[in-house]
Amino acid sequence: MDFTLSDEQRALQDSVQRYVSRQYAFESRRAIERTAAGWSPQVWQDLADLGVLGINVPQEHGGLGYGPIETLLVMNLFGSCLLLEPYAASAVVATAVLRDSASTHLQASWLPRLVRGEAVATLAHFEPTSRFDARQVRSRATLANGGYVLQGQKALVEHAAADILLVSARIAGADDAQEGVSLFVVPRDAPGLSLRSCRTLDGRSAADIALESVEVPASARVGMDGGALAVIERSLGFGTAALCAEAVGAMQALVDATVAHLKTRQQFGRPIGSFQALAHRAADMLLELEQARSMSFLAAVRSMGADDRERQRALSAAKVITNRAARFIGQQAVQLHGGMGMTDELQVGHWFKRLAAIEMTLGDTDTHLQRFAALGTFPASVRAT
Amino acid sequence: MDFTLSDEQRALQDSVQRYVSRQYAFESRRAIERTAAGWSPQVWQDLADLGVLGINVPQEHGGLGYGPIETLLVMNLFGSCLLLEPYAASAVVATAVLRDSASTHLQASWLPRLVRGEAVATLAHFEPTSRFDARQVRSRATLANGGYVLQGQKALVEHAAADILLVSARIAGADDAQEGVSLFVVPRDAPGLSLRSCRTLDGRSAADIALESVEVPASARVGMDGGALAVIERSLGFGTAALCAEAVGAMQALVDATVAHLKTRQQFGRPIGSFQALAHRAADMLLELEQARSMSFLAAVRSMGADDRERQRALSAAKVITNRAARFIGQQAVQLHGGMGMTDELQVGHWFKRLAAIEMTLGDTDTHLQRFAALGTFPASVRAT
Amino acid sequence: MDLDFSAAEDRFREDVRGFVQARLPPAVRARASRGLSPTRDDYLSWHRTLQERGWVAPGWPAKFGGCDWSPVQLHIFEEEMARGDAPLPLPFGTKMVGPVIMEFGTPAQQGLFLPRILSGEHWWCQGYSEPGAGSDLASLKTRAVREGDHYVVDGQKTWTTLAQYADWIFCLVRTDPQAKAQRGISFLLIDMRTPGVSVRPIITLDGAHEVNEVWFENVRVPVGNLIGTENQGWTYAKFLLAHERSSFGGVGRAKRELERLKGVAYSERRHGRPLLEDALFAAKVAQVEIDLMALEITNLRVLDAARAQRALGPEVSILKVQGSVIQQRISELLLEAVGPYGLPFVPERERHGATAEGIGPPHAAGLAARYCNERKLSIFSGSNEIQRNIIARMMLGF
Amino acid sequence: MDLDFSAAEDRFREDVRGFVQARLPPAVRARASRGLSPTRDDYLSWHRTLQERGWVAPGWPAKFGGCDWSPVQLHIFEEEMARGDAPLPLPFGTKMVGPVIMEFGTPAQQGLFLPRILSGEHWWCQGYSEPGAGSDLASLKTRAVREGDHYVVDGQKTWTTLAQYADWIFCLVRTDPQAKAQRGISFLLIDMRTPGVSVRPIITLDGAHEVNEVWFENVRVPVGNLIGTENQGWTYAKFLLAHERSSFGGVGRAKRELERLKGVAYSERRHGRPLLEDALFAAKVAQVEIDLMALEITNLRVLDAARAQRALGPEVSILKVQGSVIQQRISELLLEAVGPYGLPFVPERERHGATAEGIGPPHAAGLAARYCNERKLSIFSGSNEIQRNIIARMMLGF
Repeated sequence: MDFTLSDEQRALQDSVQRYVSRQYAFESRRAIERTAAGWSPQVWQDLADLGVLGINVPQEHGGLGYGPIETLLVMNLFGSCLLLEPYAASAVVATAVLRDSASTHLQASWLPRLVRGEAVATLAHFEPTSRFDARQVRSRATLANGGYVLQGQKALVEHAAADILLVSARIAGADDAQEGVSLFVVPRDAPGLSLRSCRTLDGRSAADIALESVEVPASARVGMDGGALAVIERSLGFGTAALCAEAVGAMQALVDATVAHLKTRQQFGRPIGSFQALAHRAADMLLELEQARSMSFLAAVRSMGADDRERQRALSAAKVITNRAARFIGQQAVQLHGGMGMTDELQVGHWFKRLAAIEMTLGDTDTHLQRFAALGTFPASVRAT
Repeated sequence: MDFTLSDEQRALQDSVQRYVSRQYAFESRRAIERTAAGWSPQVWQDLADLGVLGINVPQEHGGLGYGPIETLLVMNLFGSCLLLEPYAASAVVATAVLRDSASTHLQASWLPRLVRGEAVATLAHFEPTSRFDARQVRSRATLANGGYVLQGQKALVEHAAADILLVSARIAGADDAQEGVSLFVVPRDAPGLSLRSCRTLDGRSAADIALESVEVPASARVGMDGGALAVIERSLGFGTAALCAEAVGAMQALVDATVAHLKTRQQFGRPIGSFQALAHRAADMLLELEQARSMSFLAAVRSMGADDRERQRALSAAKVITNRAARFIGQQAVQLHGGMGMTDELQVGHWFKRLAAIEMTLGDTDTHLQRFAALGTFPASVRAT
Repeated sequence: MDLDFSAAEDRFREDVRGFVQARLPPAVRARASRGLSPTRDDYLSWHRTLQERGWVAPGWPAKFGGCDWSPVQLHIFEEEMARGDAPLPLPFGTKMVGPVIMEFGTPAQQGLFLPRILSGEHWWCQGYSEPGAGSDLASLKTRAVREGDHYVVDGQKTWTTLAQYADWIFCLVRTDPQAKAQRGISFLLIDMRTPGVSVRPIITLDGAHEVNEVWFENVRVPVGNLIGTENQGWTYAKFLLAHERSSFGGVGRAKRELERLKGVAYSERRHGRPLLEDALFAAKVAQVEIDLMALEITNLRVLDAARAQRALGPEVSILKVQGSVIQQRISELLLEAVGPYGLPFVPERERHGATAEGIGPPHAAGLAARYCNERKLSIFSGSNEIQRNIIARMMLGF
Repeated sequence: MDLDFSAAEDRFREDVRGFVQARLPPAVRARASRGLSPTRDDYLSWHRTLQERGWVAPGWPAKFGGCDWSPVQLHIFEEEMARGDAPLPLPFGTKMVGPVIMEFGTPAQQGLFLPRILSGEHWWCQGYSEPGAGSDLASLKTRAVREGDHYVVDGQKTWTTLAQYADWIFCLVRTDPQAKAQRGISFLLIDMRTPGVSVRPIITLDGAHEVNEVWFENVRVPVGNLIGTENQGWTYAKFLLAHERSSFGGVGRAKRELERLKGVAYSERRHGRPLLEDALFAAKVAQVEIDLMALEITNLRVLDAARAQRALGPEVSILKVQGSVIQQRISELLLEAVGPYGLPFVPERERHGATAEGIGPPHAAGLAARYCNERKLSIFSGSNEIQRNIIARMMLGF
């Protein structure tokens, strides 16, 4: 039982902290958001130079060989500065998929490039009808000419402008069968692959993807044929933990901004923080934040666990707590800022929107609450009999 | 659309108000609660003399021929004084059953005696396994010697010390079939009928009842053989509306007591009501109270309605709002009274307990929320197609 | 006690419903059903249609061009307008400055302004809030200095809804800088085309341009545009506040949105079944529907009491709090209903011209923006915290 | 960062669990599993059993008879005690007055009192609250006037937990009536058998006799029973408050009650299926279980920080608020789980002797009383409103 950080972890935290406070102030972020691409390749390169793109990559492929705890530390900071670049999509989820199941050849081709910032990867797994259920895969992969032909649709793929997409498709089984899903590395410009892009609530980009007879070689397959769902689910778990940590960073920023506002804003001749109902609201925000922070630790640690049930329960619990805290803190921060909280001009509304987006990403509250309950232990009295 | 009361209604309200404020102050109630019986036949006689036992009885049987609105008015007052006597059980639910479905002979035998306070009646319908589902009836009635023999169990019958019990039992059908339930007037001292009594959370009494070969004549049957469930359900609806009105009376009393406490109790050199968080809590209590009051009106009016679906939806909606308000106001009244709110000495705790009991009576929140949803209208877009 | 509408009221409802169905342009209805706010032209054309029928300001006395309707009729009217996706006439002319001019204006002011509110010639906006004075109106700083036949106005108003379209603004201005708090404030009508008036958009977090800053720099306003007596503006402001609140609960609009929610939740699928049949989601929809039932009855109770007392009491603060909470709750559930397809985000101004809705099901478009936009409901027009102060003070005597 | 317990800590947990299983008398466990509070004899006999093992005050330094355990060990110890249905040693001696005597007492006081806390010879109670001073301790009125070698104490304390069994009471008394607020208060130890001390029961709304009024009428207390310096009592009281709070979250107890809740909800049937499988009820149980997971980790974080700083910070107020809310929530859900059989109500004093549980399933007995009783958790030891004041002031700087 130990919540302290190692010296290495502190050093990592400090270097990223210094970078984002210098380079990613709110106005810089606005400028990046306003570009057509909506993200900054320069920032991405800087992150590569800082080494953070290699946090989840083994040293043999040029990474730092770290894991979820270090990911949590940088995601805290990225939540606080509202990083637009696709860190969780590429450097956490897609990286984990390649690291944990790709062939040596694929790993050697892609992981070093991801670490150096030369390529961005994203997982294209969810589909228009899957809602939050990772098992729903209707896209199909058919063997042909020693390779595969992919057919189907992918939904709301984060940062679909990535260089490579990790596309899941079914080789066998019913639409929601656990077995029968394979995964392929597909270049974004592969013939037959088309995107419909949009901006999302939080200023990022996503795309629905159509796969029309997209041909991929057998060597592009990631992991066992038909057995990809396990590694996908596990990698999405790393993504969930990262998302919880990002939310904590954004919520901490909102609590800080709100407390500062309550102390400075005057109304009826006194700082509005001297009104007890508002001070208590701020106390409740802090309380929710601290519960979410606790669960972000649990999510990071358990995301590495070998016991699937315990891992999934912890991740679902963390997402439930995070989602609830995100909604409460987001809404109350806007509320306590009054009219100013409603404006695009203040960062408050942007944190609010990112938190709302996090609620809708990788499982909403009901989904995780029900998964947690379904994985629940029966009472000891029942277990005993 | 009119929320005003008629002169007659005002007069009824005034006379009962005068009576309870003179005769049913908290100390008088405590004395009644401490008696072995736990209720006062004298108070019951006084209520008969005031005419209120006849509110739901037609004039031809000596009653006032009023209905749910007048019932609401007196239940408000009974909630406020925490009346222990079984008004809703006898003068609302059991009375409605007899009035709406008993033979002329049974009506003439019993309704006038109920009105005059010479007899008390109660419905013995729910069973140990029925939870809040009125359709669950496992007790059986078998034809024998031109009459019936009853066998089974009844649960938590309110004021089972009544003179007559209206006992439901199944002549046919599965345990939860809508058809096949009959209803019988059974004297409390009928051979084979035994009680296990207890006090309830709110200082009242209830009993589980065992029916072991209880013989009743055919003339004791209330309504059509096998068709009693409809009138039982409808009468329980009148009871639900009455309960909502009683809760409003108790909640109003708690809001008044809490506001008075907040204005007088000093802490840190000022009345604690000057602390904004506490004043806002009181405002929220008032808000919940007014929503519950609105729904108690709706419940009373709709309980008479001919459209079953609309009637049940309104009653379930009213119970959901009432239960939530009862919990919030009850808990917050105790909380805002601090330690004193925890004592048996103050009436606050007794209102709190009665409200908690009301939550558990005639359907808890989840039961009614789910019934409401199940009776829900589909969206117009779906209805149209 | 009778909770049903009378036969006459039912007939009246049918009238209104039929009128909306017959006369609302399909394009306006289509925009509303896509969750878009009415455009300037939508407002104006519908205003003129209502004016033909004499229904622009039906709460006004007949002698000023109103219908003398009862509070219950007005309630039915607004409910049917919302139900039919018709733009609700903006309140600034008909419910705010209009009643003030009727009560406190000179015959000349009445003759000039009231007909033009009805005709739609004058689009009004409200100049109350200032950057330093959100809920605390008494601390406002915009000055008006008398110079001969004019007041010279300097200062800044903010959160001015749709000021970009407005012809006139009614303002609270400080005419006596020495006087404390509410004293020394006057109520002034200002032509937005007067030199020195400028409007700067405020973009809200949903990307919409709905509110504005209005700046006054050496703006010369004829003294004839003063309402009532100088330095008595607070009296008129309070009168206005009491009138503004008659539809505070937003019941009609909430009913419309609830219907939309059920439609979306019925067509969304979870594990192959309609989301509306998922136990948890169904319970949430049921709960908000029940809350709305209660609010509607409370609203009718308040209207019934107002009929007797000819004034709205502090109970409207209950309607405001509960109404905003319910509308916000529905907007949350709408967003929850579409799951991940709540993410795509197109600001309203870009959706107006678009032929397609971007990615995701069409019913999901705009839900995230709506959710963001509706956070304002518990902030503007007196935040819910201020409303709770009012309830505690006025109804509980704290 | 490591959220798992060390192998040594796991072994320690096994030790404690084995000890409780082996040594807790079955009758004591049976009463607890029926939801009854421990009797006086349950407390005392278990106290003696713990004392044999040296575990009465394991947080104390070894030189005073404690075990020098780490905060994590103390956490595990209390969790296992709760899990095994063992009575938790009352905090008044071991966690409140004991540490004060260790820190500020004279060697004579330490020699007299500390061994008797450990042996169980002295049952302590706490004399802080007064009728006029609930959360506002600074306004207390009980007076102590020096007369030669004695203080003469007059006044009244209230909400004194289990004073009916207590041998000694530690009190805050006013020794300087001129001094303002916290100044002029002293910390005094009083033998409950001194003439003039009387105890009057307060019956709480669940019918229990758990708290009392303690009256002092001309009570002569030797000056040797003063802790530290006259008029410096506030210093010692604050020290005590900081120590009292180490198990504020009640995690161990809440885990035990959650397990009970699942057992009850599994055996209750709704529409023929276990209530625990009903979607709405399952979601409520899941939510409180998740909240409890978060609280446990926050609690461990606070203990981890305390290990470094050797003191508990204001974060314990978060534990207090969230811990009370979770425990109250579990008691609500237990009552909901049994449906109408939550109604039967037998006060605890009548259940102790009874052979049967009255009507309804045995697991339902006492749930209503428990629900009522647990309302105290958000009131006593500093109400949740006071805790929020502390969070706002100490952690947010308001």
